[in-house]
Amino acid sequence: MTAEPLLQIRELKTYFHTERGRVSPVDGVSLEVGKGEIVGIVGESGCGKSATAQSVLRLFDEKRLASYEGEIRYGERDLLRLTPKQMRSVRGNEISMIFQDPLSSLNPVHTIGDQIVETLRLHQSIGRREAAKKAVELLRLTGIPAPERRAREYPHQLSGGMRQRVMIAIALACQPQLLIADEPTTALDVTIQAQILELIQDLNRRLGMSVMLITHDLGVVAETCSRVVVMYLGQVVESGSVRDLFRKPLHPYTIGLMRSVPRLDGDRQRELPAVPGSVPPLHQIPSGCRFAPRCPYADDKCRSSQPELAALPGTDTQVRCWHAGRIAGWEAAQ
Amino acid sequence: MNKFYRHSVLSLLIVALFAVYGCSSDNGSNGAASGTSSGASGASQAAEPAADNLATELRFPLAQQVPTLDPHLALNTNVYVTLNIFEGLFAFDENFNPVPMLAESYDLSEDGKTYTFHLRQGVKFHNGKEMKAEDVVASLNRWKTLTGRAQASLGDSEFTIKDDYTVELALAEPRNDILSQLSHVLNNAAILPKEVVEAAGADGVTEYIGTGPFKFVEWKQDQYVHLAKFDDYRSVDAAPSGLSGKKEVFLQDVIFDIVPDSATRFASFLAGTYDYVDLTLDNLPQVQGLSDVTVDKILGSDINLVFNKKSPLFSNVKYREAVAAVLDDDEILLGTVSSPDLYRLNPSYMYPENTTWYSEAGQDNYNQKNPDKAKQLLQEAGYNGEEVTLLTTKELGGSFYNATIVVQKELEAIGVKTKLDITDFATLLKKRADPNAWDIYVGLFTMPSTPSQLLYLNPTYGFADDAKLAELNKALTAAVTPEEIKAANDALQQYEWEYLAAVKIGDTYSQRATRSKLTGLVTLAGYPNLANVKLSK
Amino acid sequence: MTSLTSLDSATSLDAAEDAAENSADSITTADERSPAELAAGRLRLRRENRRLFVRRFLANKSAVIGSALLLLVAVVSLLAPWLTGRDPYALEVADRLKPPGAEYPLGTDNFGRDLLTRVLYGTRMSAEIGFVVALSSSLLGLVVGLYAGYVKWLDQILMRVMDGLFAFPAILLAIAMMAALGPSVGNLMICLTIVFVPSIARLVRSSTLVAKEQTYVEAMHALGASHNRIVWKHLMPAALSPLIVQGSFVFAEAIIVEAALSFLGAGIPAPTPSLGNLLSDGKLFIYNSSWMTIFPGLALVVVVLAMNLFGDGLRDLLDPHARRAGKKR
Amino acid sequence: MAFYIARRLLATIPVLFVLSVIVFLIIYLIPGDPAAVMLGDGASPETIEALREQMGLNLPLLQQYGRWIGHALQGNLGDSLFMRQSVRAALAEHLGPTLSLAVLAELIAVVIALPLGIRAASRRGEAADKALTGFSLFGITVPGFVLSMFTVLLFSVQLKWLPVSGYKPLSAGLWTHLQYLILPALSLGIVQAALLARVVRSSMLDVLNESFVKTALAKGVGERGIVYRHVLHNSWLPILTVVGGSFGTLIAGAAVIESIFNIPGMGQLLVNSVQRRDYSVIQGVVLFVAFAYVLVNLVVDLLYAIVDPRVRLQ
Repeated sequence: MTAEPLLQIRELKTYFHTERGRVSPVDGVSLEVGKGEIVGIVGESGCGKSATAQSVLRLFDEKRLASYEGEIRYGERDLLRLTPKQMRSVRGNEISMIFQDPLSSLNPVHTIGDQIVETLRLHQSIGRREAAKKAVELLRLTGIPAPERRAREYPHQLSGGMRQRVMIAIALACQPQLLIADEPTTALDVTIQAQILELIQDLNRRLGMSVMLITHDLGVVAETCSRVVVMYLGQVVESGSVRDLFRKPLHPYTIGLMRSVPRLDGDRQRELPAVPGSVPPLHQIPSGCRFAPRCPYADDKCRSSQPELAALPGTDTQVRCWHAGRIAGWEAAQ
Repeated sequence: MNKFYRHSVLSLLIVALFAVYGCSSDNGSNGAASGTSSGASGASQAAEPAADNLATELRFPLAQQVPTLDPHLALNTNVYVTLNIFEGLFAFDENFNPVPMLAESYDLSEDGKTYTFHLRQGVKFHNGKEMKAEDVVASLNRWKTLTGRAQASLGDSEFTIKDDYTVELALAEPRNDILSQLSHVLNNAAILPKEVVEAAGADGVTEYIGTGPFKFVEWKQDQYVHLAKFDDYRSVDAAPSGLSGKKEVFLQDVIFDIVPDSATRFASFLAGTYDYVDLTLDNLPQVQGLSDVTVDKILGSDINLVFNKKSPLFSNVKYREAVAAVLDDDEILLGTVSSPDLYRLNPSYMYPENTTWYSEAGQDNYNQKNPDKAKQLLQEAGYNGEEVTLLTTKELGGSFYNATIVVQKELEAIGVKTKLDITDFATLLKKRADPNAWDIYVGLFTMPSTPSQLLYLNPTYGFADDAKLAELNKALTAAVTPEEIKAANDALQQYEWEYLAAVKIGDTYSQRATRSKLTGLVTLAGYPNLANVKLSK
Repeated sequence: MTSLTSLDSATSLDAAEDAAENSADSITTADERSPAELAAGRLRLRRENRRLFVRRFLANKSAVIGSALLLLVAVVSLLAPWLTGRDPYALEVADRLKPPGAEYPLGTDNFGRDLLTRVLYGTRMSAEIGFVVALSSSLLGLVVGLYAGYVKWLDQILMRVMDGLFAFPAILLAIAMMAALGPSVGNLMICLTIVFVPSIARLVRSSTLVAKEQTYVEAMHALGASHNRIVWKHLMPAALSPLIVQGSFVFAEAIIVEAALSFLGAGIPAPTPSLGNLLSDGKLFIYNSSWMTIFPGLALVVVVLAMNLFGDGLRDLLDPHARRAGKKR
Repeated sequence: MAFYIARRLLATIPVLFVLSVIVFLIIYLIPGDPAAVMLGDGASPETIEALREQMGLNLPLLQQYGRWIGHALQGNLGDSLFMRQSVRAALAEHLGPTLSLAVLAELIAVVIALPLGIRAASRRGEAADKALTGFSLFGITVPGFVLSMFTVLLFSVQLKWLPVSGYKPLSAGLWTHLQYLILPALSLGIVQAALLARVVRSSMLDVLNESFVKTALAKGVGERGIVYRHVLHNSWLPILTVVGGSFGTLIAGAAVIESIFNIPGMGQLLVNSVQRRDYSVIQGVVLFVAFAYVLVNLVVDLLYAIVDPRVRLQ
């Protein structure tokens, strides 16, 4: 781990109490985000990556729906033990978050300027006029043209890309140390996607702000992240540097994911390989290794007992698979 | 642009709202009707100090809307008001005897055909003008044309001026009910100034100027009528009795509130807004316990079952006799007023209290309660299931409806097919005037002062057109001496019980509560005379 | 511990649940299985959905109580003539204003008629009015709403007429119709239907406008479906669930309006018992013979409550994104 | 924007025209006529006929309507036989009480419904939510006129705090004016509060599911800020619609309460006029109520534009 750790999640479990009993979309997740680092979290939808992200800021309703276990160490504090008031002072101030759908993530009846001023005045004692000026600066920082006019307009008057920039401006209002981006580009078309990712990387470089980037798009991870965590069914199955994972993925799921990415120089005639089957529902979790039912190399051991997430000797990558070392060889053999 | 847009719309709305709200509420208080007397000063002069601790304002509840305040057109509740504003040449004492009021005296010619009325002098109208013969003649001739009963009695004879203070009435043939006609409460023969009478259109006078103890101040339609003391009222110096005699005014202002809902009237009485209220059977126990409240019974309307003598069935007297035979008056009256001490049986079409016109003739046809005889009569008449339509309304307190459905039950009991036609009051008036819209109508009637004024005896009401009945009726009005009157009256009532234009069912009482601090209130047939009334604080 | 938002439909949860629902038939790729297996799978799915619907129904308190009360009202209305075997019109003036006792379980009115029988008949009459008015105004409102929502130029005309009717005071309509066409239950039902059609029509119109914009409607056009087919096969179902819910509230509202009209003398023609009539008759005897007001009042509350509870329950059940409320233990 | 208002007002002309025709037809159908009611059953047929002649009731229906519409277009709604004044003056006089009653009742409704609805939505499933369901069922089930029977008994008769019935215009002093309106407004307001509270709750619950609420939470906004600044601001549209609708019904539909509390409002004027067949006033009231209703809807639409920037006044 080169960077000094900013956020350390240890054995985080998030429980949802639904009509059909208790489920845990996040089932013992451990990962770290270092200062100034961009960490990607990948996995099919439903694997708990977004639930993990939202658990960091405890955005779920803890009165009627959710409860947490484990530890989220941020600096010296464990976010799970903070009082609601303390938690509020962290949100948007030290850790901010941006979401997937810019269209519905902004309050339609407030102007863009007001929504930024709100964050500023929440965490800093700053006059209304001065906050408004700072808001315009933030809009300029995120590359929005004619920020003075835009500040007075409403969300429905802006394009999708523009709105995502506003979300980022809101997130940056109090220079947070960590930005959690929950699939920030999924709802945008490719050209805008690139601009937003570039903006995030630029802000990471210039402000030294760490970023936890949640996405299901391996291409995005390759371009922007330094480390990546692969999640499956509420658990981390592999994590390591982007270079290692892309060059030599160890966990069969990661391998499957990598292979299903269409390559420019790929052979067009052959059918694009896909990971067979789909993520089982949360209340039908298979015994043993959770990926076993879809894993081509699964044997009795895999189906009976669950492997631990452990560093594979000789590599910096952590993987949760009994046959991690050997799988690379088998692959080569085919 | 955007924010400015929002603020401009907001401010425009607020301004509009206030404009609408402002203009509507402040003109809510100005008086609607004209009619404040031009002569006398609007508000009464500086109120002279109350004798002892007398209150100056009395609020009096009315049960129904007041359609008009024109005395010649006034019926039921509006009479409560007009009686205290206007006066006629004569007025009833407590025994319904006509007593001179605006007329000092009168002479009757030998042949009983010509009345000469001598007017009191120096009597002032509310507008300060002195009452003269021209006013009396103009008023009474207008009264004659507007009122059905007056036309039936006076025909086309006219009132004429003899001199400033003498008026003459020449009749075609002698009539003994003239004075009663001039005193009767409904469509009262009130005297108004000549110019007010002449200015009146078909919808009634527009200025309410009379000679009574109270003068008109303001009428807010459907809300209240405000009367005030008429300071230079010239009272007769006879002893007060009924609506006649001496009238002294101790109140400065009288406000008749129009409160149609009986529960609301009663609750206001309990809350102290009113000191006099009509009672329903249900309210009774709540006031009986109160020390400062006296409850008494006053004679109200009588109930008669009127036949439509032009209807296919009831043009045949046999069917009328059959219905008369089956009626059980106790059950009908009990069903109507729900308490045995709120009605009384009475075979006569007049009240016993009206001694001159009360008669027992024909009473064996009354309250027969004989279903078998009725069935037999029906058979003789050849009844085979034709439907009898009972016309009624739930308005006017619901008593009409109550009586009708008990009659319905009794008719159904002997196999008569009935149909109930319940409409609102306005439709009832229309249908009752239409010969082929109904068969039987059970109604409550304000007791007139003479048989000639009984509505159901003349053609406009139930279409009675029988030569003998008309002849007996005329003979009754021509009778002069008490003996002649008694004989003619007995003959008419005896024949009425045979001809059966209508079947008398019984008389009803109504109950009222009066707080002890309200004294001197006299009523005649339920209509209040507010003169001589004192209200302590 | 933030305590506020009920974020029970958090994105991840939805995804998981949706996966659960169609997990039954996606274990093996579709084409490999025989039609019999497919049919069995579909049957199992339908049975499971029905079980799920029943479980949700039972979990929804207001729906359960509502339908229980509704059942009671229906039974009472149907069996009214046989429950007491007495004629609601038979008057026995000697027995007037008797308090509830052995002979007359709920006492008698001022004509000595048995109040229990009249309340039963009254409930039946009011339930009948509510039902017929709710049904006819729903049907009429559906037709008007659908076509107003679907056909642009019709929209203006129909909606202006609806505005007119909406603003028309029900009282005038009732008194006028009663006076003009003669007082009868039928006329009152027509009058009440006219009063409620506009509100239903507006509801259906708004749901049609929304549904019309959906892409599947454009797809229908593309496939050459006729206008009527689109309106009745596709747009109408979208309006059904709000319509049924609004219909139940119209049922309750109609009964209250009838009661108000009886107070003004324009309701069901006497002596036919209806809850409105009984209430306004009782008003004159409220202090000493309060049973004449209390029992019809109770009956009115039960019937109206039943319909409102049923309506509430229905709305939650039929509402697509009904709160799948979590029960934190 | 002024153009929009003008267009909307012009659009009411056809509605009012259709209404006036319907009312004239109904008047033609209702038996009984004002002359008989005015003169009573004691009057002779000739006098009744004379009055009908003076009122022009014997003219053919079409001519009567033609005469009426002719006057109406110049703003003269005719005179009332019973009210002894022009229809316009009668309407203005009866508007005050109805407006005061409607405003006060609506105020009561909003003051009760808003806080209750907001708490029920933000504390779903807890006490406030259960209280709301109970109260809203009570409000819808117990009709206003039954409620008024008991409130009068308690506050006017027993406690003597408030007058039983009657009305004093605003010019008689605010407190006296309000004294007469509290009980009737309460009887009307509680029913409207019940309806409104449910809408507030359901519209807020819908907004709570929007993702910008999660953004607000992620920004560190407290519960109060989220409920009032974010959720409530976005729930105004359905709330305003219901408030507009209920204000409309309060103007037209308070006849029963007005007759029980003897308040000279539009409802009472209408009932009295129908009972005594005062045709010109019936026509005037119906048109006025319809126009008032359209006005209320217009105000609601304008408020939409203020409350929600996305709403454009085309």
